[in-house]
Amino acid sequence: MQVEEKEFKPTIVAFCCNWCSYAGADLSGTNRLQYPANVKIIRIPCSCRLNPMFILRAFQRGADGVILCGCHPGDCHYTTGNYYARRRMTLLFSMLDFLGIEKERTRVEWVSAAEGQKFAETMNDFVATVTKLGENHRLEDLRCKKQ
Amino acid sequence: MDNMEISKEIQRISGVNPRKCMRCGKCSGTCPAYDQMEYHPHQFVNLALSGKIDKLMESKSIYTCLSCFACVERCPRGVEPANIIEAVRLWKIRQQNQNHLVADQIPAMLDEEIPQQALVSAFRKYKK
Amino acid sequence: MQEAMIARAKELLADGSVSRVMGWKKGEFSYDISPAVFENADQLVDFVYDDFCGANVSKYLINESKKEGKILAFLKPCDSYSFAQLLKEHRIDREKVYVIGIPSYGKADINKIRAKGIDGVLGIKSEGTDFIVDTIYGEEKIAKFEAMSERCLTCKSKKHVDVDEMMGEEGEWNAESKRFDKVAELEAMTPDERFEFWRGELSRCIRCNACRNVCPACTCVSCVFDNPNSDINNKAAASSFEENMFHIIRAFHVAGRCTDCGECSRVCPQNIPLHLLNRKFIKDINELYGQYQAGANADEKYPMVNFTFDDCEPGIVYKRGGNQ
Amino acid sequence: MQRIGVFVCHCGTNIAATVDVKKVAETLLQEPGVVYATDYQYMCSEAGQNMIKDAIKAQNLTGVVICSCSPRMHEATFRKAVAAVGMNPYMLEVANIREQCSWIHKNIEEATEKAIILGRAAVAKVHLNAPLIAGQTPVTKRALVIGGGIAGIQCALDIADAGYQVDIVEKEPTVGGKMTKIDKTFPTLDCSSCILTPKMVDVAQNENIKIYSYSEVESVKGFVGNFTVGIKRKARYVKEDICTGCGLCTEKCPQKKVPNDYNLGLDTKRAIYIPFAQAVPKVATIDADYCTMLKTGKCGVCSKICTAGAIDYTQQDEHLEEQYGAIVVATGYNPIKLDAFDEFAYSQSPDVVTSLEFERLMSASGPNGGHLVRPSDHKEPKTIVFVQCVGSRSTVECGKPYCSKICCMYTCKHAMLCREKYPDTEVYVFYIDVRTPGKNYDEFYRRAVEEYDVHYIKGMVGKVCPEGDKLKVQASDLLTNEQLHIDADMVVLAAAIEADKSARPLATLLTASMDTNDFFTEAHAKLRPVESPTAGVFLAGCAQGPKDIPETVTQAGACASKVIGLLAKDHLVGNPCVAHSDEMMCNGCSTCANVCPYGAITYETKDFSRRKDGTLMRRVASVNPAVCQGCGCCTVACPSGAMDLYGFSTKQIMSEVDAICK
Repeated sequence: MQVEEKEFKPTIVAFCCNWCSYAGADLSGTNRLQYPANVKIIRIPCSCRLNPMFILRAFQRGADGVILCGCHPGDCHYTTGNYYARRRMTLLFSMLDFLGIEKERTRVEWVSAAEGQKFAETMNDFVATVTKLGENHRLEDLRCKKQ
Repeated sequence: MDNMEISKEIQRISGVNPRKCMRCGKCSGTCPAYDQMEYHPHQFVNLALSGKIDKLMESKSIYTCLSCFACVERCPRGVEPANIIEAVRLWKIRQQNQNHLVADQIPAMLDEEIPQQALVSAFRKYKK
Repeated sequence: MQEAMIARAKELLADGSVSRVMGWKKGEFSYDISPAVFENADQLVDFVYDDFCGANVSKYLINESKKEGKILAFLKPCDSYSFAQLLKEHRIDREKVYVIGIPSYGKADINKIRAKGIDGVLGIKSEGTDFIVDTIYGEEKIAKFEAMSERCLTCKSKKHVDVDEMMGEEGEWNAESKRFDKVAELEAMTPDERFEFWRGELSRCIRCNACRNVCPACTCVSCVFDNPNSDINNKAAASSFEENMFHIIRAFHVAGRCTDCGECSRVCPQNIPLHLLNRKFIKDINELYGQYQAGANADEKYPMVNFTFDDCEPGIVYKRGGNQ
Repeated sequence: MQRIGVFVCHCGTNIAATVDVKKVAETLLQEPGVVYATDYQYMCSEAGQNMIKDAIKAQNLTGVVICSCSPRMHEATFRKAVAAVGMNPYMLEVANIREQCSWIHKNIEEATEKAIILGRAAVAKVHLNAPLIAGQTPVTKRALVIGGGIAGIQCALDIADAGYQVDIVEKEPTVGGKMTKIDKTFPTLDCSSCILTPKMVDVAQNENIKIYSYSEVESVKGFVGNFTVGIKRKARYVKEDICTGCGLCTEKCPQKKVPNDYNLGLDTKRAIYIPFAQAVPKVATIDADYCTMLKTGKCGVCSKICTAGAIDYTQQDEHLEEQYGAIVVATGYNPIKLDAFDEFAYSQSPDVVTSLEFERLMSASGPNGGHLVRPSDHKEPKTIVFVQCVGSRSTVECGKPYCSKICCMYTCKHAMLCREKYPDTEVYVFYIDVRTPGKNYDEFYRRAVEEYDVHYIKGMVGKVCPEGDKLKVQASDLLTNEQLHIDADMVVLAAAIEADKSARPLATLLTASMDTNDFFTEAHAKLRPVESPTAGVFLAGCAQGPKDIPETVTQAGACASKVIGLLAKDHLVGNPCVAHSDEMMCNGCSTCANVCPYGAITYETKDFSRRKDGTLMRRVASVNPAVCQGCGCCTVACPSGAMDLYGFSTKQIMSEVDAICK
């Protein structure tokens, strides 16, 4: 009997701000630039809408990587949103690292509405990184009693 | 070390970032020893940036600089040209260990009159 | 000290400048001390202030300052930081509180005393570098550095902020405090070691909410974990989101507001070093955004509601800290 | 439970070629709450839209999910369609299965699976959607222009032209601003007053424009379309409506030693004064700091002499409140103080002047009637040295890090005028770079060099020493690599310009954001350059950043058209996807207000008393939906989760996350 070897396909959640990165993602589609299908995008109004709870929830429900894309600093549609997002994510990622979660599973990239190319490249790179790390278990069961 | 590396080292020692210079020339406009110099304050910065630091090293200009710090005081970008000169002078001094005291030679040259303190400080200064 | 405090409290009650007193009283055991409000001079017989009085009373002042009349509060240095932070968040009506700053030279940790085999504790007093513990078996002497709680050993400040009056001597900010050493030690481990460390610690959590209830930064009228609109108030399964992420979210919510009073770890019945999570945030904030002490400055914006145009990028996390 | 309809679009073959649309529709029909699912060639076509409308009616749908192209493309189209049959437009969600799925994937199986997941996330979100109704607020059809310089004047004239009322608040006794002080304008060299004065007269005579001169804004409440502004009219001790502007008092006032601001203190005026002949309004003003009557109660000359009886020593500051729909900030600039630049001897020698002072010395309305003489001894200067970038492009403390933009051109103008009027004068200009982008600007600069023989020297002046009646100038010439020593008669410093000091407190009143240099920031640096991020606040002139007259006028015009666009509306329809606070959970800690870029959050102390607990007053946040733009920053800052965002609620996003990670 042949054992079916299943290739690991990570689940990636990408949060994109409505004004720059979501449009950048659309542009990479318009230009037919490929990136893996396991990236699923959630539209949020601004990177500052990203509550750390969303990231933790995604990991807890089985995501293997979470990426936030927003306007470049200085270009935020709401002028200052991404500056706050930047601080929040820096501290959150540092904390996750502190808890022993692989830091490569989380990422922030600034992608403008014109950077379709960058969006696709970023996603390809991120998927490759997370694929290498393998499945995420740590955030799923950080507090689970030891067996 | 090649010139570029030495330039980098000079930047490190002096703490001067020559890229901040916007080439206004105010440093040379303000320099009281300008006419006695082969290279002028704005050129110090440029030489440190372009890696042609050897020219400055060999020039007497580094000893004509009065270290009055007028250029440092007036530079609108906070570049501090005089600090480069300070660093180059220091560099020259550090290079001198090549032709200065080697411990083995000391006994033969030793003059009983030399205070011990002077010897110790000479070693400190020229050893590496 | 205790007698002087009671005397001063009586004075203030008598002349009508305050109508209540916030302090501490004994519980079932002498080391089992809890914050208490005394309504009149007679009740002050129960007032106690000794080396077991580690509890931070600032949180109680939120509700107390909403009541009629002024309350007298005795604040230790760390309580005063929490108090000032709460003022900054408009949680306490400053007009309704009369603050007397009292020095604190380090409080005893009953667990450490017990670990030394000292039992049947009846009371404690300070004598130079030692604690003299009164027990049913007689007096025992124990060196302070062996019996003092961790947060006091790494005390950040013996100086108060915002007091109306000082009793005893005002102290200094302690720049030499080693409070981040343990965080640094963890940072130096490999991610696997860190993960094992935290898993070992956090798996003991019984979700009793003691840390949340005692924390002077966790003062929400209603916690996000009790908020039906947050979609995380799942009380059922042990593997629920809330169960797993509680401590990360709690630490994040108090980031920049936590004064590092250490109450969370003091009250944890499972002895989880929860303060390390908060200290990690404080350490990161200090290193990335400049030195900041919550509560120290009434006008300063706290780091999570502030930014500079050239803040570091989140990618800095890949480069710094941690062993990889 | 919602009744959700799912509509999957083929987009010709754009989607259908890589996504099995039938399978997507079939699978999504199995989702809880989905009662109808179908697919169609072109959902956005009229037939497609009718299909949606019919299904809503036939199936009694309460929510709709469209799996199609990006919501940035057709969300508005579909919202309109569902609204046409009575469904709330915010009960619709679009799953992006074209740009973010079919176009980027080749494998049909993968793409179909992803499309299903995206559809599932949209369905999960629609379950939590609630009907949203965009708020409407009326618009007060009147604009306020703060600052009566050329920016304010132009903007007010353009708005008034469109038939709307405009009030100008100017802190000086007259409108006109800096341009009144300028002699000639580059690059045409026409007389500044000659082109400005007619505009000032227009402003005075326009029925739609009201000028509050010698006044300041002291409070701003409200939001776009509905501002209430408190204006302080400073006491000028002259009844504005009675004074005829005859000027007799300004000649008879015995207090002659008042520094004349109009000439930047280069000469003096009387304690009662009209700034200059063309002032608007042409009304006298008493300088209370110098008036003997106001200080000692003994004088009253002006009152005796005024036949109209306009003088009123008992006048008090007046405080008004007015309603406006839009506010234009045109607070302008000032040259920086040069006291910290010792090397240029500005405070040591009267013959070292700033460019604006030089402008007055050259002007026919200036202290010397336009005859250029040195302030110290009134001799004609024979050698003049101009120094550019004094304090501009400087990262040290006393300077400004930005380029002041106008200095290159006005210095060129000054140099040219000197050479033209006094050909025997030697003129040196020390420059770092000569920046002349602008129509006919570089030609103008070349003329100065080539035709007027102005000595342009690449280098900077290091120091200026007054010695005898000369100014010893020591400078570098970087091109010849030598140090120059010039004996000058006058030195003119092109001082950096900075935002007016009144701008910072005004920004606080308006909750408009500013950069670190105290210039107002625009809503978008490229695409919304005349709007402030605070809705209803617009920017004109140097308040936003250094600019010259043509640019200022252009910007003021653009600003006016934005204001007109706002005032032309009877109602403002808001974006319903705004933040809202649950006051039962709110701590009143101000964290949300601290991160709100729009100042949309205010606090009030509310009574939460319940019988059993006695009185309980709590400070709680409330969001003004007309001001909130819906970024959601506050929702994350809020520790208790009291703050949430309509349309992108915490629960909705969580449900999308769950649907995707399942």
